[in-house]
Amino acid sequence: MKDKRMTLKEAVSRFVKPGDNVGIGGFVNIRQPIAICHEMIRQGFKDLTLSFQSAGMAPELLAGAMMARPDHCSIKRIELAYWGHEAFGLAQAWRYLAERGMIEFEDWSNYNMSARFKAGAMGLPFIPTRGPLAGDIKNTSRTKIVDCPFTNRPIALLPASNPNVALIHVQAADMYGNCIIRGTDATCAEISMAAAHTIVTCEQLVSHELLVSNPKDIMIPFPAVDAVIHVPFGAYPGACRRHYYFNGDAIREYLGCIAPMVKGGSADGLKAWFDENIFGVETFEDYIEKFSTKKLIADQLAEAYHCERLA
Amino acid sequence: MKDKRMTLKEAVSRFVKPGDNVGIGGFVNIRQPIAICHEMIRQGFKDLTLSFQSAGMAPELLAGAMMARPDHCSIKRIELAYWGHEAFGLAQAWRYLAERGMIEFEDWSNYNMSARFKAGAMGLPFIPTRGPLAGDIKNTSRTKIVDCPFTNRPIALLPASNPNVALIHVQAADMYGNCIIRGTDATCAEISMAAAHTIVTCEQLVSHELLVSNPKDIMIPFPAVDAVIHVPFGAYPGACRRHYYFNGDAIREYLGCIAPMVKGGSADGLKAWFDENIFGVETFEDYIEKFSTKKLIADQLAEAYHCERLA
Amino acid sequence: MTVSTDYTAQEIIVVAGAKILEDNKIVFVGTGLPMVASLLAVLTHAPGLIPVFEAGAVGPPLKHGLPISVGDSKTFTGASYVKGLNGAFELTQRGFADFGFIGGAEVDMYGNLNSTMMGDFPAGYGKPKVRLPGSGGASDMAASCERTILIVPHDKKKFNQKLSYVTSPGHLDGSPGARQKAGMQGKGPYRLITTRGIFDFEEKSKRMRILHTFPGETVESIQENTGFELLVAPDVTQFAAPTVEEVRLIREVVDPNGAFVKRAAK
Amino acid sequence: MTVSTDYTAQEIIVVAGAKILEDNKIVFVGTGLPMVASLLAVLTHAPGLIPVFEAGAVGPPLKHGLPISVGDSKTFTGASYVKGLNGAFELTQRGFADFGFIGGAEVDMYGNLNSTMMGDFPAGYGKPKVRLPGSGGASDMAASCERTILIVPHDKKKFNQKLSYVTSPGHLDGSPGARQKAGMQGKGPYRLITTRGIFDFEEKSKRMRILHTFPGETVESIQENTGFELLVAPDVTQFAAPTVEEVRLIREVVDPNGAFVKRAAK
Repeated sequence: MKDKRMTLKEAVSRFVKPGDNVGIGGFVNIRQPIAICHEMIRQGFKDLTLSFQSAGMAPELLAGAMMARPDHCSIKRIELAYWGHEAFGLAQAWRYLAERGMIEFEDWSNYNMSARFKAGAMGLPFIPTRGPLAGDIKNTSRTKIVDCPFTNRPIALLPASNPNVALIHVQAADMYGNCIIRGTDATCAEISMAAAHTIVTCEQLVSHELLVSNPKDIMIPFPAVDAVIHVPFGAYPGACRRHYYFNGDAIREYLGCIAPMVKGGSADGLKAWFDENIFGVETFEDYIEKFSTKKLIADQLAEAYHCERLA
Repeated sequence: MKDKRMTLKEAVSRFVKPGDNVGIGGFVNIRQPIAICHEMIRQGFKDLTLSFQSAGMAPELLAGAMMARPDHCSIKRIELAYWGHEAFGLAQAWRYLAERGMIEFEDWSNYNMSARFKAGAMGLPFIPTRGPLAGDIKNTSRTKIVDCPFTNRPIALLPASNPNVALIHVQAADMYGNCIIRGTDATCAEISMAAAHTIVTCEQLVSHELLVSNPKDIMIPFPAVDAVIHVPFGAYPGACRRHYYFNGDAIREYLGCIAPMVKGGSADGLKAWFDENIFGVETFEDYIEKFSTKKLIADQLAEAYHCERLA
Repeated sequence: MTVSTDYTAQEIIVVAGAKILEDNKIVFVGTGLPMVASLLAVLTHAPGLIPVFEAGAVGPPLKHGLPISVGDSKTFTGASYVKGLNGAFELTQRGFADFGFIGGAEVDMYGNLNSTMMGDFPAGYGKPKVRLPGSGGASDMAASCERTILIVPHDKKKFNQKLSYVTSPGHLDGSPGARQKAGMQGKGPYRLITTRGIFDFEEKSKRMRILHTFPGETVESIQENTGFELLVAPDVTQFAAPTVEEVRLIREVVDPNGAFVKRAAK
Repeated sequence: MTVSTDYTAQEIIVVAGAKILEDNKIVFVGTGLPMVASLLAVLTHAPGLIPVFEAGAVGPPLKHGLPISVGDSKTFTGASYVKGLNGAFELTQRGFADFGFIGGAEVDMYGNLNSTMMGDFPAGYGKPKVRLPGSGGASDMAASCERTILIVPHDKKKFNQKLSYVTSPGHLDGSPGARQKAGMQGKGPYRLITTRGIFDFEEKSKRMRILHTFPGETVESIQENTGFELLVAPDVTQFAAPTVEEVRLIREVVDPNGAFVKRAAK
């Protein structure tokens, strides 16, 4: 096992390449790799494919960057089940890019995408599922419907998803890349194991001995991980179990910068948001610094309450 | 969720039927459902199919019962990867029954059987794996080799295994059948979810609130379970993480009762073993009572030492 | 049991949804109004309801109130099983979910749902008129739950003979055994709740059928707002308006922040 | 580094096996002598060895000594990852295991292994002459690890042109790309350790080739005890006898109870 600690800047520049298929961890606005996306936007990216089941702010930031600075950031294709923000509203960038025909996309379901990552993680070329046997997903995706050779009943085969790089935020990791996830695992283990490279940010970077004190807590094993970076609040303003609940105001504020563009409005508000929050700062820590301490503490306490946990 | 507590006698008589395919949990002599097998032998069974990846004492007891009392106990078929006892020796009953052509069997590998249970647990008719692509397992089993429709490379398809009843021993359960497993999960979750019915014995039967205090510890969820029985030492003389290490002497002593029969010797020693330890007692608790307290405590302490756990 | 006089369209949907849920059943709950209805059911007649959320939680007691995401931390505390998405969907594909409870933007007479796109299909798939969020877990629930309960806002433009996109298959073309022939499991759409009433799907034809009209609606007014011919149950009744207590529960206990149940403008 | 004069055949296998293991590699360890050799390697030149056990443990420090089962509690304490069998094998199928370390009862010149049955095949499959335990995880390791290391007791009756049953495929029929054509991954058998020497598989023909003879053996004596023609490496050397210290480690530290390394009768 080797020491995989590095800066976020170094990790992104080493492992995210033009044209990459990027697997995004988390679920909607839970444990999304927000800090990694900020750094990708600062460095710029080209012709990416984004792969995820249900996502919120991570693609919203990457796509917003493409809308604000198309010279600097571009997404070519998206393979997804859902892009939105549940209680916080629709994905404005999704509407903008799709309705203008600016990106390719392939619709799947949450289980379809999760199973595709799982197949990739298992080293298999495909996985059978029942999901897309009827309806139009099978018509707009690479699904193949075959007759099961054992039962002779129809079953859908989905191609594995093996991203070039996985972006994952977790609660705790050691320097070798062993990771503990609290609350939903989402499909983070599957995406990490399926991907050629994995960048992990973590709320806590702890000793190997502490991390493995209950080995069954480890959801992503070290061989699947290439870079480990300690980034507290790395999924903010989304939520991260045991650490902080959603900052819905910040999510809505960002969505509010994109919304006018869906109806043909200018990119000025969005550009200003990026200039202030991403291009205008050196690191994600500087972005977090912009929030009031009161609000950060309130979001931490709300989460502690939901988890029924004493500190 | 409903209360699924009952006696072992009741559980076996309700859920194990003649001709059933019986899925056996644990791995070799770790967390095997020994107490359930004792009760099955006391009640008698007919024409069973046994399905497991690697097993030791559980099938050795069931098959030994068939050798000692063929009128009372019979196994028709075995689907397996490995039957033996690792450091404690070969499976004598396996040699006896197979070399005399007394049972049907289908050889698979550990991953093949685990994946077959997984397919059953996922509600799928089959699962692809790479395991049996070459060699003779594909020739002596129901494996189908097909060309992957996405890569055009050969891949093996294995039929799901959905036992009629699963026999599972776990560290802790609540009355609804939610189960915590420590150490290896083996394929217990998969077997339980694949099976039509599941009988669970547990070292500790605890309140629902305590059991779910860390929901991620739960490996088998209540909908997969039909009967919950509190049986301390339920996997003995095999090992159960956090509770007791192997009693190798007891395993070797039992194997020693069967070994002469492989070479044509009499069944007297084996019959005497069953008369003393199973037919001659009312419950598994009476069998455990035959061990010296000193030995039981030593096996508990050895396990606590391996787990690095204070009581 | 005083009847409320100022309930909203979303509030009667929530009350209707809650009442359809049966106690002690396993319900795979989609995001939005299904979450609100499920929590209301738990707090009223179905304390033993077992919700499943697609991010992975099975059977949480929901003691901390309404989750605002199906992956919300509130769904995990005290849950009986927590894995990730594959865990929840594998359990459902195995057949453990009695109900799937899902929303959609467009529905046809066989209970097929669209939550993907509005526009010309297939030609306009790559550049739709309106791009919706996508299936999420809805199409998986539709394919594998024993029965599904659907919620769709009732609007003539959204109740169509032909959908822009079939995201979550219901009774397909209504032909006998269509779901089983396609390889799916479960009996398909069981109830549809709209802003105008409650519907089932007639057993033989699998066509949408009015069961209950909401206050202020009639069979005729509902038919007028539907883009295909509805069947009418022999014994259509009016669904009672929410009580003051139900509305209070929704506003003060279930969704006090209006996360999903939007407040009427003052 | 005094040379031992009373080591057993199993002890030299263990020493040879340990020496072949490279530090910091991920080794999928089968039950029996591979476990003993792996622990000896950890205690000597390969403290960073990362063992994987098929019951589910990845990377345990093995601080409590030799596991007597690959599902032993000793494999879990301090491990970096613990799921069940599917977890361990999926990780291996994904290509994360550098080596698979397995034993067998019979081997052919291409490193194919049998641990299923001795007798007439296929006619006698249902009633074999000798029924062996079965594949366990060996055939999975053989199909998916990057390379495999094999241990087989060297006996003319067990080194055969044709196996009774191919449990764990090696280089198959030795034809170019045979493994890849069959759909397997990894380079197949890398080393074979027997009671008489150490072998590799010649790169072009994939045929078994003598690399090192154990003390007391010659190329000729080994060939005499082999049921097919062996290739001979250009620079065959004698493998050094275990040292007194190595034998002490095996007897006193690694396997003090003789769980797998049987003591010579006094």
